[in-house]
Amino acid sequence: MQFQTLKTDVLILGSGGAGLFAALHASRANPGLDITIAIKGLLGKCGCTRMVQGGYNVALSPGDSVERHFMDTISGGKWLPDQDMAMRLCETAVIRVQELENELGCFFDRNDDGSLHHKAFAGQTFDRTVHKGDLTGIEIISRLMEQVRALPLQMMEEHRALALLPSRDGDVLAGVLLVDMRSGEFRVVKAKTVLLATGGGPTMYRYHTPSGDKSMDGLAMSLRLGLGLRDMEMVQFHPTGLLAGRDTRMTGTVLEEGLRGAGGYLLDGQGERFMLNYDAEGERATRDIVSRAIYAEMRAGRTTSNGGVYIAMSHLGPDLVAAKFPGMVKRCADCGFDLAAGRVEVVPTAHYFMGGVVVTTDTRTAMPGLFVAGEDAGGAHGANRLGGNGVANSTVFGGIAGDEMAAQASLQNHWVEPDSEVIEAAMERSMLPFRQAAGSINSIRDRLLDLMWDDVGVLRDADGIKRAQVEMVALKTELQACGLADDNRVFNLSWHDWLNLSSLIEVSEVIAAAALSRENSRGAHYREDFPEVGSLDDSYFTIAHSDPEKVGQTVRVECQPVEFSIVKPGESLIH
Amino acid sequence: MKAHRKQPLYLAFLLHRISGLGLALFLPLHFYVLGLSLQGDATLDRFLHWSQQPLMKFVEFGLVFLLALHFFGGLRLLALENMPWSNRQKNYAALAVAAAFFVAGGFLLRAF
Amino acid sequence: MSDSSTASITVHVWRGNSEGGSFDEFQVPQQPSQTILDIVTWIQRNLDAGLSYRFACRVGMCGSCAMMVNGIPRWTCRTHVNKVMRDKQLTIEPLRNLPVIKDLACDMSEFFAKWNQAQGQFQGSTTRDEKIAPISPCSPEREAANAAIECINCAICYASCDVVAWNRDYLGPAALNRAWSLQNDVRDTAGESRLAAVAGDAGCHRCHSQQGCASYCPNELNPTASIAGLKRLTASDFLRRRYRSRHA
Amino acid sequence: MLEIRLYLAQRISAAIMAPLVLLHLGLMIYAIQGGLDAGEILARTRGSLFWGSTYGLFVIAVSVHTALGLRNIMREWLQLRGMVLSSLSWLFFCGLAFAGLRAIAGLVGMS
Ligand SMILES: Cc1cc2nc3c(=O)[nH]c(=O)nc-3n(C[C@H](O)[C@H](O)[C@H](O)COP(=O)(O)OP(=O)(O)OC[C@H]3O[C@@H](n4cnc5c(N)ncnc54)[C@H](O)[C@@H]3O)c2cc1C
Ligand code: HEM
Ligand code: SF4
Ligand code: F3S
Ligand code: FES
Repeated sequence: MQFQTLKTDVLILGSGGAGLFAALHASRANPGLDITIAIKGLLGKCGCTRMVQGGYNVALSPGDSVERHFMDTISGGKWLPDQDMAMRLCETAVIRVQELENELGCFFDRNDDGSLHHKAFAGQTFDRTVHKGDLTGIEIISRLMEQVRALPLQMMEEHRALALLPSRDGDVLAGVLLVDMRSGEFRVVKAKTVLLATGGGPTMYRYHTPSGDKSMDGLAMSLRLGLGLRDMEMVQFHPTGLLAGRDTRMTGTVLEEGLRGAGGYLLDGQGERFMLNYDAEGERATRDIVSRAIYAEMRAGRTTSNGGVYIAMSHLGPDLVAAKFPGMVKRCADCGFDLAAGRVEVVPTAHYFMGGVVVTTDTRTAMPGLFVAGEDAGGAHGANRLGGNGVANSTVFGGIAGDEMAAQASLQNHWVEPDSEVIEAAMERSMLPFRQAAGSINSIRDRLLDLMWDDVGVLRDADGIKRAQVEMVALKTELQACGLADDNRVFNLSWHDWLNLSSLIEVSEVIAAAALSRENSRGAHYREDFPEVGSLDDSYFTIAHSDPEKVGQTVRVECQPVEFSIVKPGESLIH
Repeated sequence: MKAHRKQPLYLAFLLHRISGLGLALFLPLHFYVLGLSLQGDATLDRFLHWSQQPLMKFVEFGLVFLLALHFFGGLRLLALENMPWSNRQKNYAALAVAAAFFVAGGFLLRAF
Repeated sequence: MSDSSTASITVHVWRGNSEGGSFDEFQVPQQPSQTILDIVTWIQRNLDAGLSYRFACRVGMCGSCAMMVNGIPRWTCRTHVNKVMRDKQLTIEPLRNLPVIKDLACDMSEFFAKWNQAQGQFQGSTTRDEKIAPISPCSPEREAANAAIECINCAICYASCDVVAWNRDYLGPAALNRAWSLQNDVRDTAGESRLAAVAGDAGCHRCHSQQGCASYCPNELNPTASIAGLKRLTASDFLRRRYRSRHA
Repeated sequence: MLEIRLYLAQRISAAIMAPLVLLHLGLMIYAIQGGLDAGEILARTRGSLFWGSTYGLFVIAVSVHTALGLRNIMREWLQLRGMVLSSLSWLFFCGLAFAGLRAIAGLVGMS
């Protein structure tokens, strides 16, 4: 098959916080470098960094400290985070927020005296979340985007990465195979260094929050390259996603945390409050507890017409609600719901993926030449991510990756030839649907989403997970045989739906295997057959390998003890 | 008209432009008529007499209307550009049209 | 497919590419919660797999999904069908004033090139190693900067503006709105050259206050007011310079 | 900087005209109501420096304003650019100014 070949010093995949920061840092570190950024959508206009609402955790407030931020991150992550990564995150966040303000022009909300405003966010012992109203992500990504768009770099917008290409001997990363979504043509970009920043995104669940372009491509590509992925069982659910029916893309999108914090009620299908049956904190309990409670209500059948529960705010006074949550009220109104005075159906929704590629604190991987940052990288959050640590993670490590890649690419004066067999195989694989008779991709998608939601979701047990594993093998085979109704490769969304689904199934298999292997309940992972947390001192994390080429259950999961390199359970850095 | 143009403030722009264009076309004529006075009072008088006809009255009404429309619309634009923003642009646009009718109507009535 | 959907909507969708195109007609079942983006998705998933369009966040944050709906530019992910449907009919076209890639997806390159041309990026004087400047949120400059800041670069204003259509070089409401926000940012140091950039042949003076931008901006921003601000700023700056050069 | 100059010229000329238009309209009403004929009008304007300079200013302002307004329209609706555009704008300006000043000369009687 035909493809065009290009060359670059630094290749960045993705334009979220991680990708854009990497571009900026690499270019500042060495303006002479040839930098290319390839994105599945338009630069800065896709991915989840834009969707950040709550804000950015940083220890900048008087009285707060990096150590305290670190301790909150570790205990929030149930002692599973890689402590060196978590520390680097908390330390560098300070510089990054100053960089965002002073160099890029972000303006975060201020107190009346002009100092930065820090708001409270769940799971933290100090008010440390800086924000711009409840649209923090738009401010961060817009400022980043306009800076990066002014740089003299190669933009490959609407280019989807299909495969990471090793050298012939498999020792180093040589480049990436992409498809130009606008023309359907293949491109191989040979690069001295590559950053994977495609941002995870658990969109294989019936209800999910991330943007539509995210489909775990980065992790699927890493698996094929033979890299180990850690914490793959850790999928964070947000308790209140909008529920508006199956055929609307609004379903699953986040209704903000603050609604419960302000005193909103959760009601079952009969209009009864139920949270107090689960936790003394009621609706104000943490994300995981509320998600599990709602899920349990749903499973018991006490649901609304669409199969969720209600959030009700009207008892606080519709005018007050409208004044306090204008964005949410408007968003609901645009969708046809009255949040201020009525009830809105909600459901837990898959929000963030803690798992990812095993990396060092300077974003290197086991494959020389490949760097990973942002939601694609595992380790910083362990079993649970604190609200506000997600965007911190992507911007901090994206910047670090940019510095590291620039340094490495500046020293290297040759390119490595990618393995042509891998290129051929990857093109062949992606062209598969054009060689099959048209099939029903919708039904495969629906079944995957339901399967993951029902059996590998908020509450899990061995039987369910095993059931899901069997079904997933079938889905995979069906997808291979499912062709497309339109064979024009130009801007063919249905083709990309197929490719998305392929990545999602491959990663779902790994999530299921990791979930089955962890026989305890930590953070986001809850096993009904193993509800205990397990010994903190013996904390371990999972590492999964898989060969998606093979049919059947091909995932291998190992456990590795957490290295308490900075603090041990029972200890604290704060005295 | 294309749907995105069916919006009061676009219509205000269009009215302003068309009235300006109308005035610009009329102006040379106006100067020509005045210039007739150069040739002597009689010609001018003949013209002024001719312009007393009802049809010409109507044309005159139209001209005054255009001028008033453009005048008030122009004041609105000068205010919009040079004064602190007011959210009542639609009201001002409507006001400009109403005032133009008023002035031109007044002119027409008195002139009969 | 939901069986509660008895009624169906007749949807006319523009199909084609940069060389031209025409309308296709589809029947889509109506649902209680349904946005224009859902209509387009339904067609692509169930009726015509080849339909091209763009979206990402699906909640009005990324500005990728704008299209002309019954002739008016809108964010389709946040536009409920009931709000715009007339007689069970909808017409959906690609955004105006931008080159079409295919069907409902446009090429936004020129929109962002103009953002650059208007110097729509911050230039500060302090670095990441310095403390964040204390700035009162209630100062008039900050209020002006904030009023214009929440732009999601959806190009809806750009599509609504006839000056853009008549004058391909015109920087357009979004880029100028961004420039105005930056001019009011007391931390920014590029004010002078930005002012020159927005005062050029394609700059703020081309605006005729048509106000489609302000009427249709989904985030209720007011580019007209921002552009008026730039007109004042460029004019007073110009007069001041002339005065100075005379009396130097 | 050309655009700023033209913009300012158009807005300033508009601002100058605003009171003059009121004055002119007022005079017309007065003239019509009073049933003044050409002779009576001319009798009042002949030799008046005041009327001469007031209307002179009016004519210059209206010529500038209109030529620049038409320039915008020609540019946007007729897609004219460059030399053609500026020549036509100058032509409008000169034509209007000439015709207007000539008319005033007639009124004031300076011919
Ligand atoms: C609704 C919502 C609210 C959130 N709120 C907060 C919050 O308040 N605080 C917080 O800290 N975190 C929050 N998060 C999490 C936060 O958004 C993420 O942690 C973070 O933005 C991830 O950044 P990233 O750069 O890794 O990925 P993203 O920003 O998601 O970017 C991924 C990029 O990769 C591209 N891409 C994907 N696949 C490919 C491919 N195959 N080829 C090429 N490019 C590809 C995408 O198009 C995109 O440009 C929220 C997330 C969501 C969804
Ligand atoms: C009486 C006072 C007047 C005022 C306050 C005024 C004001 C204005 C303003 C502010 C504009 C700019 C509109 C824009 O660019 O969007 C304008 C345009 C214009 N004016 Fe006037 N004007 C006046 C009188 C006149 C007269 C007497 C004429 C013609 C004889 C005229 C002809 C025009 C034309 C042709 C335009 C261009 C319209 C456009 O670009 O849309 N104006 N006027
Ligand atoms: S100003 Fe409004 S309409 Fe224009 S791009 Fe920004 S958000 Fe969209
Ligand atoms: S629509 Fe266009 S003309 Fe000006 S006010 Fe807005 S930019
Ligand atoms: S899809 Fe992001 S704004 Fe509509």
